[in-house]
Amino acid sequence: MELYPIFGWLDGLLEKVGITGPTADLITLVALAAMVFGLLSLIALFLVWWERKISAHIQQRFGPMMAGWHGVLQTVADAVKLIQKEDIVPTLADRKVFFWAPVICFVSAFAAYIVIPFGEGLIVSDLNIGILYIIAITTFTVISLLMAGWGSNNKYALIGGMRSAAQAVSYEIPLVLSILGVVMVAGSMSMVDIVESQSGWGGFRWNIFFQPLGFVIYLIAATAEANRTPFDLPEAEQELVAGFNIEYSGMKFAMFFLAEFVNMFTVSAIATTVFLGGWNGPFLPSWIWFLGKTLAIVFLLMVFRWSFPRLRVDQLMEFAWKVLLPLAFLNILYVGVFAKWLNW
Amino acid sequence: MGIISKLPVFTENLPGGGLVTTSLNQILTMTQAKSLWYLLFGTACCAIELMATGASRYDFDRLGMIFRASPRQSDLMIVAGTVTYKMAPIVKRLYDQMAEPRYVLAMGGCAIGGGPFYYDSYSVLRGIDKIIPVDVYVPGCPPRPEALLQGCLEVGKKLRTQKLEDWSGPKNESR
Amino acid sequence: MVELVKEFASGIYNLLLGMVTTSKHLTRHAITIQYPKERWDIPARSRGMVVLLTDHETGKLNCTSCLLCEKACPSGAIDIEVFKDENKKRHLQGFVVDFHKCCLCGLCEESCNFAAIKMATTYEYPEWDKAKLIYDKDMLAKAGYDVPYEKPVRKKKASPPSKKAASPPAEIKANTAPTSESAPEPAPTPEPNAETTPANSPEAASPSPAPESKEEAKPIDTSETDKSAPTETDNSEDKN
Amino acid sequence: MNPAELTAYITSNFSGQLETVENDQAEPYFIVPLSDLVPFSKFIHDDPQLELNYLMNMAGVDTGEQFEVVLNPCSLVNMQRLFFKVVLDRGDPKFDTVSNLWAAANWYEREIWELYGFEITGHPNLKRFLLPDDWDDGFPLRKGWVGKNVIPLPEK
Amino acid sequence: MTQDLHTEKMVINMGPHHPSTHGVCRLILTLDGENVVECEPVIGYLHRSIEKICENRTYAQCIPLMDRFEYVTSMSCNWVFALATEKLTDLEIPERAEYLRVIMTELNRIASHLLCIGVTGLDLGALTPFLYTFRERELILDLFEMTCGQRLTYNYIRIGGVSQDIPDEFIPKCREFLDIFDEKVDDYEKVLTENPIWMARNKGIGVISKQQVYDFAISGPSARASGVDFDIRRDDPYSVYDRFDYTIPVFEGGDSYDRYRARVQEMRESAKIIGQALDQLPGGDIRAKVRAMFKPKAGEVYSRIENSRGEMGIYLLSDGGKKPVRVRARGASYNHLLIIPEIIKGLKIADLVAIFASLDVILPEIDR
Repeated sequence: MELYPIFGWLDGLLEKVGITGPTADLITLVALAAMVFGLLSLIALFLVWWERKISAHIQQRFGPMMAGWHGVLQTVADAVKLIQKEDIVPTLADRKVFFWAPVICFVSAFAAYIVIPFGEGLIVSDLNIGILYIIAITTFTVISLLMAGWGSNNKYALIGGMRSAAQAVSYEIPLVLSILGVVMVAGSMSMVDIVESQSGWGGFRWNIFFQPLGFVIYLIAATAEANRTPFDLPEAEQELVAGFNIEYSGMKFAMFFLAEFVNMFTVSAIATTVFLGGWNGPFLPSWIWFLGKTLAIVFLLMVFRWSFPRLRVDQLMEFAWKVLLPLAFLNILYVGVFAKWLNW
Repeated sequence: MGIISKLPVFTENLPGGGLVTTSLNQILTMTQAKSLWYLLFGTACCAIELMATGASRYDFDRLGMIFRASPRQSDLMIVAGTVTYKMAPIVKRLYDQMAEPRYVLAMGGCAIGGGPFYYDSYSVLRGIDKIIPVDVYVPGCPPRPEALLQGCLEVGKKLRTQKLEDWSGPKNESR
Repeated sequence: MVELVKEFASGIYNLLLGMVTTSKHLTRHAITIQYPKERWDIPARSRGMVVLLTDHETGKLNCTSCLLCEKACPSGAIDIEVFKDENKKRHLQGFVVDFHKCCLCGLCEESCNFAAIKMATTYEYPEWDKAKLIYDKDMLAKAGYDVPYEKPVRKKKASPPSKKAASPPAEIKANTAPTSESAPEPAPTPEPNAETTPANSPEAASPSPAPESKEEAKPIDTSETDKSAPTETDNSEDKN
Repeated sequence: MNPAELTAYITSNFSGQLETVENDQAEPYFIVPLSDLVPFSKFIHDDPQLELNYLMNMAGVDTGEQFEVVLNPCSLVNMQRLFFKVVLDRGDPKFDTVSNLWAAANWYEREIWELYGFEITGHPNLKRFLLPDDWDDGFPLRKGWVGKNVIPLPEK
Repeated sequence: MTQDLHTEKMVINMGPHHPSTHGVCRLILTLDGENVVECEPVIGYLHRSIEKICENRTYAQCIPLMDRFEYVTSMSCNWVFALATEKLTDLEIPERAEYLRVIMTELNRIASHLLCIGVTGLDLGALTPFLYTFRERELILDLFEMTCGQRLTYNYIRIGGVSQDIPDEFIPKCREFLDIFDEKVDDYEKVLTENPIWMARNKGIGVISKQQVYDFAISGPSARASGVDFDIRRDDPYSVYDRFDYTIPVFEGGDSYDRYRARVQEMRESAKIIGQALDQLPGGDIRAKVRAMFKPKAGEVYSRIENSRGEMGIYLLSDGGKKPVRVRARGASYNHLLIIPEIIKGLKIADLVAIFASLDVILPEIDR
């Protein structure tokens, strides 16, 4: 495991106290996990607020204004309130499945962050199969949604869960294929390697300039993966009341809610890493570049959400299989030919 | 109730626990007041004003209120409009499905006491307080959006007067 | 094939157009009224609440307990209790407006010939207790104490201290012929009044639009009534 | 066709007995014998000169003395209107369905059945839909009906 | 082997509490996967017995109740009741009152269409147009409140005229609104009309044929979207509608998309009518002389007007007394809901939502 500055600092601290060996490693890991968790919770809280603000301003209103300055504490209030809420388990629900669904959703959303490079050296663990790991772990979300749909013993929830499973299975493929183009060029699945392969040219040698099609495919598929409008069918409020989370209340709902926003951040972070050159960029510190790019993608996703109607479920499938998939293959062909020819 | 409701029992026994409980109570009720998610549930004319209140000019979101379509996630049930005898069991059931702490706002004359349908009507329930407990009554037919906002602030005020210990959620079996 | 490409291109264009339209609004200023801090100018005609009006000179309610509003109310929200003394004079005993039933239609205001009942613009009166929404005479009078109004033109100001002097003209009785039983008994003979008679014809005494134009009617009012009227309008303006 | 011509056309071409009622509305007005309801409806619906293919309204009426059913068909082809009604037997209110001519009559008739209690022979789907499922309080729109839940407006 | 594989049909209750049933309507759906096999509407959750109450109220008192008969276009409800009584009475309505009625009703038509389009957007997942349409709707409601004091239940159009004259600032404000309105409609159209997702969701969905329009008595924009050129304002004229120059948009597709387009077009036409009515607005009285205890002649009448959804009618039976003997209110949604089970078969739940929204079904009109 490569020890980054923050590791070193923690280790040093522990050595002073007199803790070494495996115990120290364990403490370091826990501390790190807590940090990532805290950071992500902060980000998720911020994103919720930001989304509400953006939607409000698109709609010429103010959004939250009462909690804190311009409502910055709104999400905190929401979270604290949700914790206080009664935790209802429907009488006929499958209790175990019902309980574990939000946990899995929450954990898998956060687990993806182990391999995301927030900046130069700001990565928990640079796995050499990083991108594969992310794709694998984010797919757990789908299982949790399916579990939520099944466990609730509610027909709307069930339809929502089924929809999400079908949707995720369909969109996973173009998503992976679009990333594959980058992996082919970078020659590695490690997130750090992918970012580093895009350095140079004053920090502007980003994959998006070489594979714009791949980026578009990724963005569309990622929107679907994050269950955002126009692909938010699993929880289509107007058709399925609230979709898979219809029976969830209190903390369990908060988990789903936060996981949704964390997922959105995840897909944006991957887009940044894979297509927008990660932390690469001139002048500014690397983490600012990374955060800036990610938030820009998040912003784009938000504008999508507040501009477009929702697709129908069969159109969604058709779009994935008949449009996105061929385009993704086309993209791979193009990358293969040009990578060989131009020797990127 | 979530785990939080057990906290006061715990803190009471600590030294200085009374103060902790009070401030905790304040914080918790304040967050509730700032984040009243309402159930998107309208039956008649008032529902249109409810929608108008959610729209740009009056903007429920400003008060931290967003609509949830599912009763499980909502804190405030705004009964907007006439409730008939046919509808009454459903209103009751929706209320039962809501998670504690939950509040009810009766919007408009019909929900308060039958409104113009009080006399001579064979199908209108004369006041939803006959089936569910109501916290705040907002008169009007339909009330202006501002009046509704005022009513929601009033709900916030009311819930702040409550004590954490009082919230022992009724164990309702019909969920 | 060309069709397909064209369709595809127009699809992309229109998606972008939609996004540009929504993004444009990001830069525009919000139209929200931040309610508890800012308040909307409620139009003067807005119907928010039923109130009883008070004559600021005498400190008494304008109501002559003629029961017209009670009869006009489509939802039966008004309940008036009248006490008849030995001279068969009508005294207002109780006046209840039940906001459980009131539908704020404004028919009571229109039926009133004495500027006694009015729809005020007040809209904030939510209650925690349902029973408090049944407003009795005092509450209605309190709510309407500051509400500006203009006296109906036909009202004779000859004897300002006694409100009973302005008891309902006989025409009203004709108006409500079917139920004349409860129509008010004019105690003193109504003074024949040249300029008011046309307005009081049976047809026009029904909800008539004329007294509705609030702002214009004021000057007429002051000019036509004698010394008492200006003070009264002053009064009501002071209060606002 | 103006109303007078229309009246004349219908009375001359329809074989059954029709009672024409004079009124100052701009539409012909007939009282059709109960037995002729379906034939008359069929005639005005199918006749190429009339083509009253659009049923604007259908209402049950209790005038206090008699039960009636009022139908207001209209033509979207030549924009003519008609007003006709049948008088039902008060003891045994019953009429034949016209919902196979005008599909719109389906719910109109269901409502009449529910609120007035007129029996409708041949109706495809007579089920309660306006009142609660467990309603057992009679037929609310009949005159003189006093329901359990009704509070009458106090006489002022 | 494949014959044995079958899915179980699922019965699902959509409503009465459901965000996209526009009120309290319950649809019992039989689903095969996501496809709707059967749909049975259950109404009556808002049956407030307005018809019965009207029988115990005087004619003037019926009008506030009529406001609640169909609260989205209360002006039309007021008008259609007033029209029915006027037909029985031979009242001479002052011209100014007629113009004011036209202005108010057309404004209300715009408001209603704005609501419909916004809600259609909302139901199909586009939340922003809803907020935009409500923004403009508020401007209209301001005009109403300025004139008659209420935002939704106006009680404005009375027997023999209107209740109050418009205030002085009404005309400039109304003109101001009309000036910006076209541009705002363009905004909604930019977000919705040509949007490929919007088109995919609406085109070819819920096609109503011409024959079905006749059979099921579909009216209003929904009928005109199916190629039936029928508008009561022109074909069964009332009031002063013959003095305005406007076109009636007719589309041939009969699907949700055309119904949406018909409504958008109609809003623009209504704006034109209001402009002309403001130009021609004469002075004079606003109300005919009507006794307080209004009594029409004995007789019966069915009067109808074109409201934003289609034909709105009142059947009125009077015995010459001060209270009506029978009032039956007919709303267009009644027939529109009736046709939904016919046209939904084989489509998806999501289509049901689109059809429901595009037919602009509003429950109070059905339940009364």
